[in-house]
Order: sequence, then C-alpha cells, then structure tokens
Amino acid sequence: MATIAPLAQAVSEVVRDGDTVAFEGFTHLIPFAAGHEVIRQGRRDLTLVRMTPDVIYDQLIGAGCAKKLVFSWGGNPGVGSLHRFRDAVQNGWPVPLELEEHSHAGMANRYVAAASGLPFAVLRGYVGTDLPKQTDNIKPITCPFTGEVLTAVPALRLDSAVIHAQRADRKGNVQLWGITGVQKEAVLAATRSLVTVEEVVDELEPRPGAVVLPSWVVDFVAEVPGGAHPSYAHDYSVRDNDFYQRWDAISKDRESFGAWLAGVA
Amino acid sequence: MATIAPLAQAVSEVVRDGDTVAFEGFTHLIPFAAGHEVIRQGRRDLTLVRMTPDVIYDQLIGAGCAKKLVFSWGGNPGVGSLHRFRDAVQNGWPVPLELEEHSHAGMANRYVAAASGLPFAVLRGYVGTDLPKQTDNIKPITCPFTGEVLTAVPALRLDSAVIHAQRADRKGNVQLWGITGVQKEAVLAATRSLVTVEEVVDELEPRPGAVVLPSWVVDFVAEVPGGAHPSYAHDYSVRDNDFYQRWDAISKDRESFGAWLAGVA
Amino acid sequence: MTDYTSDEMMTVAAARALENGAVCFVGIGLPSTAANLARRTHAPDLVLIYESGTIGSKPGTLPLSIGDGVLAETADSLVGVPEIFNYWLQPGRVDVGFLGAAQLDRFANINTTVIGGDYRDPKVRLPGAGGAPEIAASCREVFMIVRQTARAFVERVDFVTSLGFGTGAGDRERLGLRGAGPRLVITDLGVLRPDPRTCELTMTQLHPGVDLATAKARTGWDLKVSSDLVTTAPPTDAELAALRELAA
Amino acid sequence: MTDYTSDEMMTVAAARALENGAVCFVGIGLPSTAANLARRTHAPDLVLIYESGTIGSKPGTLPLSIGDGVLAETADSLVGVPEIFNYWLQPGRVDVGFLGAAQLDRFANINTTVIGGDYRDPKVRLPGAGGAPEIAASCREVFMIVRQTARAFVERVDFVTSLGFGTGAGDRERLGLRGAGPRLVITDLGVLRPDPRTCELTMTQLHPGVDLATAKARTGWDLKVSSDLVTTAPPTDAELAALRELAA
Repeated sequence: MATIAPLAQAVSEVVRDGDTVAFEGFTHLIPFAAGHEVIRQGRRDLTLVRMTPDVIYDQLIGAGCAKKLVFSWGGNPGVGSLHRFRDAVQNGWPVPLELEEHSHAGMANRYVAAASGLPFAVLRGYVGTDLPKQTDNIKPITCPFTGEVLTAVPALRLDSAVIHAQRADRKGNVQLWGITGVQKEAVLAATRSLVTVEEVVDELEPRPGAVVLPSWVVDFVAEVPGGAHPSYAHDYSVRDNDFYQRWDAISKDRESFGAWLAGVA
Repeated sequence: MATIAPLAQAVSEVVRDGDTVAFEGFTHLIPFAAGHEVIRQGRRDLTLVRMTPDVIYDQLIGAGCAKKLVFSWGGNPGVGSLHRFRDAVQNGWPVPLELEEHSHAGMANRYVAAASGLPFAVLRGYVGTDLPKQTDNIKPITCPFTGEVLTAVPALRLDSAVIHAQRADRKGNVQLWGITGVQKEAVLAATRSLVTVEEVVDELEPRPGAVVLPSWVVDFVAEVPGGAHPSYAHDYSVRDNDFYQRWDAISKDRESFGAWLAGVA
Repeated sequence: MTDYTSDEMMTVAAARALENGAVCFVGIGLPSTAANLARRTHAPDLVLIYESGTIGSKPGTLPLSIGDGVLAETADSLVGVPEIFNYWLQPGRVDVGFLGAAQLDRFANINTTVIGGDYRDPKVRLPGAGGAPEIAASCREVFMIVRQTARAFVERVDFVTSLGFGTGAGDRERLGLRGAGPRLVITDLGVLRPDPRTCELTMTQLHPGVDLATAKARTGWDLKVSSDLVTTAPPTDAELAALRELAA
Repeated sequence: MTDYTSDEMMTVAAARALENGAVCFVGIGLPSTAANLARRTHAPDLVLIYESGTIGSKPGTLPLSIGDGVLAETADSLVGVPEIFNYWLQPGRVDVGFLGAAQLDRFANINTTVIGGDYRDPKVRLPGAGGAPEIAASCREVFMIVRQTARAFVERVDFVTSLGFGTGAGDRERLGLRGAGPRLVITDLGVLRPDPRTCELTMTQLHPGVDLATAKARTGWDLKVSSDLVTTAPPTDAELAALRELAA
C-alpha cells in the first residue's frame, strides 16, 4: 500500500545516491517538482533513464546529479538543443556524463520487459544503424520457429521510478489520463516508486483513457499541485511553452544556469 | 476503411473455408451471431483459434465446421464440459478434431506477437508441464544478455478474426469496453476482420476503459443487436446464464444437438 | 452452532488461509467463493485479480464466470488479458495463486487436461490449462481447493498441466521457477501441506468429525500424516452467514 | 498570386505528396506542419499518428510538441507508447513515415546523433534517434523534409541514426527491412527522389525560381539531376491561406 507523504520525505525515501532512476512522462505529466526536490537533496551518481530527457534532465544534469544517461531523444521539444546535456557530453561539465543511447522503440520495449519480469525484449529495431556499435545492450536474436534474426534489448530494471499523475485516492490508488506514455511500465519496472499528483481525492471517478495504478504497486504518493510545470497535467493545466523557450537562454551558459539553480535550492 | 454491411455478406467476405480464424471475447462480447452465420454458410476445415473455446466453439465443432482447435481452456464456464468438443476429440464426431493446446499466457502472447508483427513471443511459461511435449509450438529460448532460458511461442497469425463490440460509428471506427480480453490483438493479428456491434452511432462518445479500433484496421462492421447472446455486451445486456446451463442438456447427445442445429439453419 | 456441509467447511477453511491485504489471483468456482468469503469476513483489503483483466474486484454477489460484468464494474483497474498475464502475474507481484484441480498428485502436480489413455486418445478430455500453469509457476505461493477423493488424489497425475513439486524437493528450483509452489491444499476433509523436507503432501489438519481413515481411503497414495495433526475450528455463525449470503 | 517563402513552398510541396486516406506517422516540426496542411487541404481523411500514442489526431492548431493535449483530445484512439511502436508502427500498418533530419547523405541515410569527431567525443551532440530508426525501417515508404544546405546534405553521414538505403541498392533487402525506404526528400529548393536503379538521391524537381546551380551548391556531393526535371507548381492562395492559418 502506498504511503501518502510530503514531497521531501517521499523523494528522500525513494531516490537514493547511485540509483538507476526514471522520471517518466512523454511531454505530458513530467514530474518536474520531484526533480527539483532531488536537486535540493543533492543526490549524486544517478543513472538517469528517460525516453525523452528534455528540460527536466537538463536541470538534473546541470546540477551534477547524474553520472550516466540512458535515453532515446535528448532535446528541448519544439525549441532545440539541451545545453546542459551538451555541456556535460562535450565538456564533462559539471561532471562527465556517460551515455547509453537507444531508439524510442527500444527504450519502450526495455521498460515493457522489466515490467513483465523478463530479462529481455524482442523487436524489429536498430537494423542497419550505427547504434548497436555503441553499446552491448543491443544484440541479435534468432526466432526459434522461423530462423529470422531480430533484435534483443535487455530489460530496463530500475531502482526507482518517479511519475506525475492527475489524482490519487486516500488509499494511494493512482489515476492518470491523456497521453500516458510509459509511466505504468516505469513504475512496474522499479523497486521503489513515487507518484506526485495534482490532488488527492476521496474517490477516483472513472475517466476515459485513464490508467489506474493500484496502491499496492506504488510506494509513495505526494500531493504536489502543478508538480508537472512547465509540462502539463491534462484537464488541470496547459503546457508552459514560454518556459521551454526561456530555458534555451537560461541554460545556454553556466552562469545563467547557476542563477536558476540557486533559485531552486 | 471498414465497410458496414449485413451480417451474411460480411461473414461470407471475411471467413473462408480452410481459414485459421479466431472468434474472440473473454466471456464478455463473444460473437455468437457471427458464429451461427458461419454455421449457416457451411464453412468447412476451419482452424478455430480461441483462448476459451466455450459454447460458441462447441456449436461450430458440433456443426462440423472445424478441423483443428488452437486453445487454452475448453469448457462451459461455470457449468462443466463441452460435450460436442469432447465427442469430436474422443470419437471424431462429426469429424476428427486436431488439437493444439496452450496456456492462457501462451495464447495471449501468441496474439501479441502477431499483432506486433513479430514471429514469436517470449514468456515465463509452460515450465515443468507436459504441454511442450504435445506441440512443436513451444520451445526454449536463451536470453542473449543473461543466459537465462525462457519459453518462446510462435506468433498466432490469423486469416480472419471476428469479434463483437458495443458500438461503431458510420466510418467504421469500433468501440468496446468492459472486459476487453484479447480482441484488439486478434483483429490486429488477422488479414481480414469482422466486428459485429450492438449499434452503429453518429459519434463515439469516449467511455472509461474503452478500446477503440480505428476503421482502417477493420474490414467489415455488421450491426447485430444482441449478437453476443448468450454472452453479454457490457451496458447493453447481461449474460444469459440460463442458456449456458441449458446448453449442457442440448449438447449432451447428438440428437438434441441436431435439433438445436436445425433451428440455427 | 449452525449445521454446515463439508463444502462449507472447506470453503471457510480456505477463506481463513487468505491474509488481509494479500494479492490473490483467483480461479473461478471454489477459489473465487473462498476468496470472496475472506473479503467479506476477516480480509476486507484482500486484492482479487481475475484473469479476465480485473484487478481489485469487489463483487457483491459471486460471479458465475471469470468475465462477469460485476468483476469489471467493481475493479480498481481493468486491463487487457495479455497485460494481466505479462505485467501482473509473470513478474511475481501476486502473493497467492488460488487454484482448483481435476486431478492432483502426492507432489501437488495438477492435471486439468486428460484422464486415462493417451493424450491424443484420452478416456476423458478435460478443459485444459487456462491460466493455471503460469499461476502455479509465478505466484509467491499457491493454495489449492479440491474435494478429496481417491480418483482425484492420485499417486501420479496422468498429465502435468501445472507444476506443483514435480518429482519432489528441488525440482522447482532446478527449473528456475520463482514462486514457492503449493503451500496448502484445502479439501472437504481437511488440509494437506507439503512436507518441508520432501515436498510430499501430508495431512496436517482434519475438519471436525472427519476421521483419518476416511482421509486415507479418499487418497490414492499412502497418505502421510503430520505428527501435529490438528482439528479445524468449525465455521462460526458469522462465517456461515457471510458464505450463504454470498452464494444466494 | 500571393508572395511566399521558400519554407512555405517546401511545406506545401510536402503536403501535396500525402494522399488522402493514407496513414502517416508524423514527426514534430516540419513534418507535422506539412501533414496538417494536407489534412486541411486535399487530404481530409489523412490519418495522423504521433509517437506519443495518438492515432487519428485532428489538431485545430499546430502542436508545439509531440505530446500536446490537443493531439490526445482529437485522436480517434489513444494508446500507450509501447503499443504505438509495437502494434501500430512495427507490423508495417503505416503507409508513410514523415521525418526530418539534421544530416542526410546521398543514399538518404539520416543522422540525428553526432556531428564531427568521435561518437564519445563529438563536435556537436544532437538529440539522438527518437522514433526515427524504426519509422524509417517499418513504414511502407518514408518522406523526408529537410532544408537543403551543403552542411546538411553530405556525401556520407557521420553516424547512421536511421537507415535510408545504406550503401546503395539492395542493402535494405539484405537487412530484411520491410518498408521500401525513402521515396521523397522535399527541401526548400525542390524534391529529390532515389534513382530507381542505384537508390542515389537525385534532383527531380525544383521549386519556382530555384536554379540548378544553387541546388548543386547546396549539396555536399556531386548531385545527379533527373533528365525529366520538373518545376513545382507554386503554392495556391488556398494552400497558403491554410498554411498561414495553421501556423498562426
């Protein structure tokens, strides 16, 4: 059963130094507030996992929380590059960042395998690209029935997963809707999980397209209204596109980023 | 784009002699009316695929439509045995019935593989049981990352799939809700597909828990109110448990089954 | 005290075995009855999962099939059939798998496939595996509820549909199965548990009024009996009332 | 006739290439703009799929990200990200994959990973693969929309993020890819198509007012030109009006 707790406590229980951790959310429902709390708590040596490490990981990387990034697309959606990510990769600032790079299909299937308790997933992917040369985590596999050669990727087992959702009830059952991405898979792939929510309610009314995570697969729920900002929570807020634009300037050099970082702590 | 057509036409276009065909629906939304139309049209040599070949397949088997059954649980739910299925297996009446037998997890994953365009699926299944001895379609597979041995099953590619749903719109987009089973996978695994629906409406209002199949993956839609009877359509009808009970007596001997069959044709 | 049948005693004993808060993957029939009784009595927070994709179902009346509408309407979460097996059962998230059986052997292997003759030419063709092979493999532990007869409790099952302990201790581990396997077999006569050393099913408990000779006569192998054989407490009035209301 | 920019010409030309009723897997940015323009003009039944899981989205305004709420709200069907790749893209259900690129070579291979230096120590680190490798592999055909510059159009990409024709004709078949690969590259100067025999990208069409010398100068390899070189019809007033309304 999930424990409903304040954000700071929940983050400190769920995300630990050295963790392989995913903050998931596909453009929608990105758990920014939890990310900022991780920065405040000074977590270090994280292996950050995310299909689309956008601004939230630019912030964590710039703050020096990460030693490795496992990802498939690292950009500021609709804006351009992630400058803190680039600075870490190209210049090792503030600390070197190791990369493990996949395609979206590969990452999604790696989460699915972990959520399914399997050691690997099979897909038609990566064929003819240079991606398999850069990691041991993309291998051929032969169909035992047809002899066809496909691609295998290992399960993406997480120490911790953090997501944002619209609602939870008082027992800790979690409900999210709109674009639901790989959040269910991330939680099911993790040993520990935290869900920040817009609100805690008495009863989860059924919603079209909603995913419900039962309380017994969630460790902590924290009520953080607006916790996805500048991302959004469908039916609660809209995406703050201006902030994503502004991030380009904020993150462009180390000084302006430093000023932003001081504001978080 | 799906064609909206009368049941008889739709069945004759979708289900052909010799087809590997699935009529799916997990207790809920079983396409009985389409099954009866297949009996009326005298289809033969079908390889019938279904996780739970209950009364609908007892009828098709008793009517002599099937040469093979691929399944994981063949009984009359809550009642007992399927007598026509038993008579075919034990006595070859009215024609011999070849069996290919799996577990539910294996069947579900075989559908998933076919819907995903993969030749096989991987699961933790069948281990230590006598099931793999009876078919070539259950094989070991080794994880290329951990060396662990798991189980592979081949994709269940279908010639045709038939399901029942609550609603379609006039373009042929299909909506079903309640227990949705493996119906989406069956349609996506098939070359040809038919969906019978309770009603065709102008607009598909979003429903909690609804699966929507876009028109362009469905070949035919036929409006058949009550087309799942004695199974049910959530929010339209309730399961006719009495019929399932009565089926035990109807199907028990060849004569009473013959009388029932005469009533269908 | 109210009169009760042996089936009622069996169902009550099975219900009592389920701890409050446990996550239970429930087969239809006797397992579903026992699990719902537990939820109505001492275990209101028991989480029931049905293979039709319903997680946390709280049916007010007993479902007749695994896919009754009431299971969907009262579920915390409703998912597709592939997901229930892949995301929920397979990774070992379920505490208790609750199964019935047509035939069961001294090492708790389950047969629901064929009885007698050859697989291709059986004496009796049974419904088959359903979800049981993976439930038996992947749940942390397995409870079974089976009426005890010499025909059903056999030395060696005709077909292993779902694995108990195979040929004895160590087999599950050798095969890499993650779940611990059968821990309880609840019958209309009493309760059997695997011997901690040999994994052989052993009579550890008898229901009130059942004598050991009956249990032995209704077992198709030389039934071992625990030195600590205990007697089941009879159903309480509250248990019987809840069960009868459920079955009504 | 209204004045228009070369980007507008490019987007209009790309939109025209999409047939009504086709199923199109759309990248964000220029591909999304062109696909939505097609839907607003000649192809009202174009089915747009975004990798965020929206099938049949009909946005009234251009989405700024791949996961804007309007894509979900207007979709025929909304599914999770694993499903969009596994059930919808991978089996080859999609007619057209519509992609952009940071760098593109004469065999239409795409680089969105690193430019210059070594993979581990690049001159410029780009965002990476996203959905493109499997879009390029699995769609029946691929359209690309890229501004034509000598820096972007190179002899050989620094990194193959997504496969076009590899080293030339026959490579896709040898690798077992099911989709036919890139069929059109629409630029701000014109349109390139793979030579039917060699698969080398060849200039087959120039936009009005663009001369061949410019196209050659803005291509990093010795650009071949079709003997049937045609000129694109300029954007109609209706096309421009629809595009400007969309972008507003």
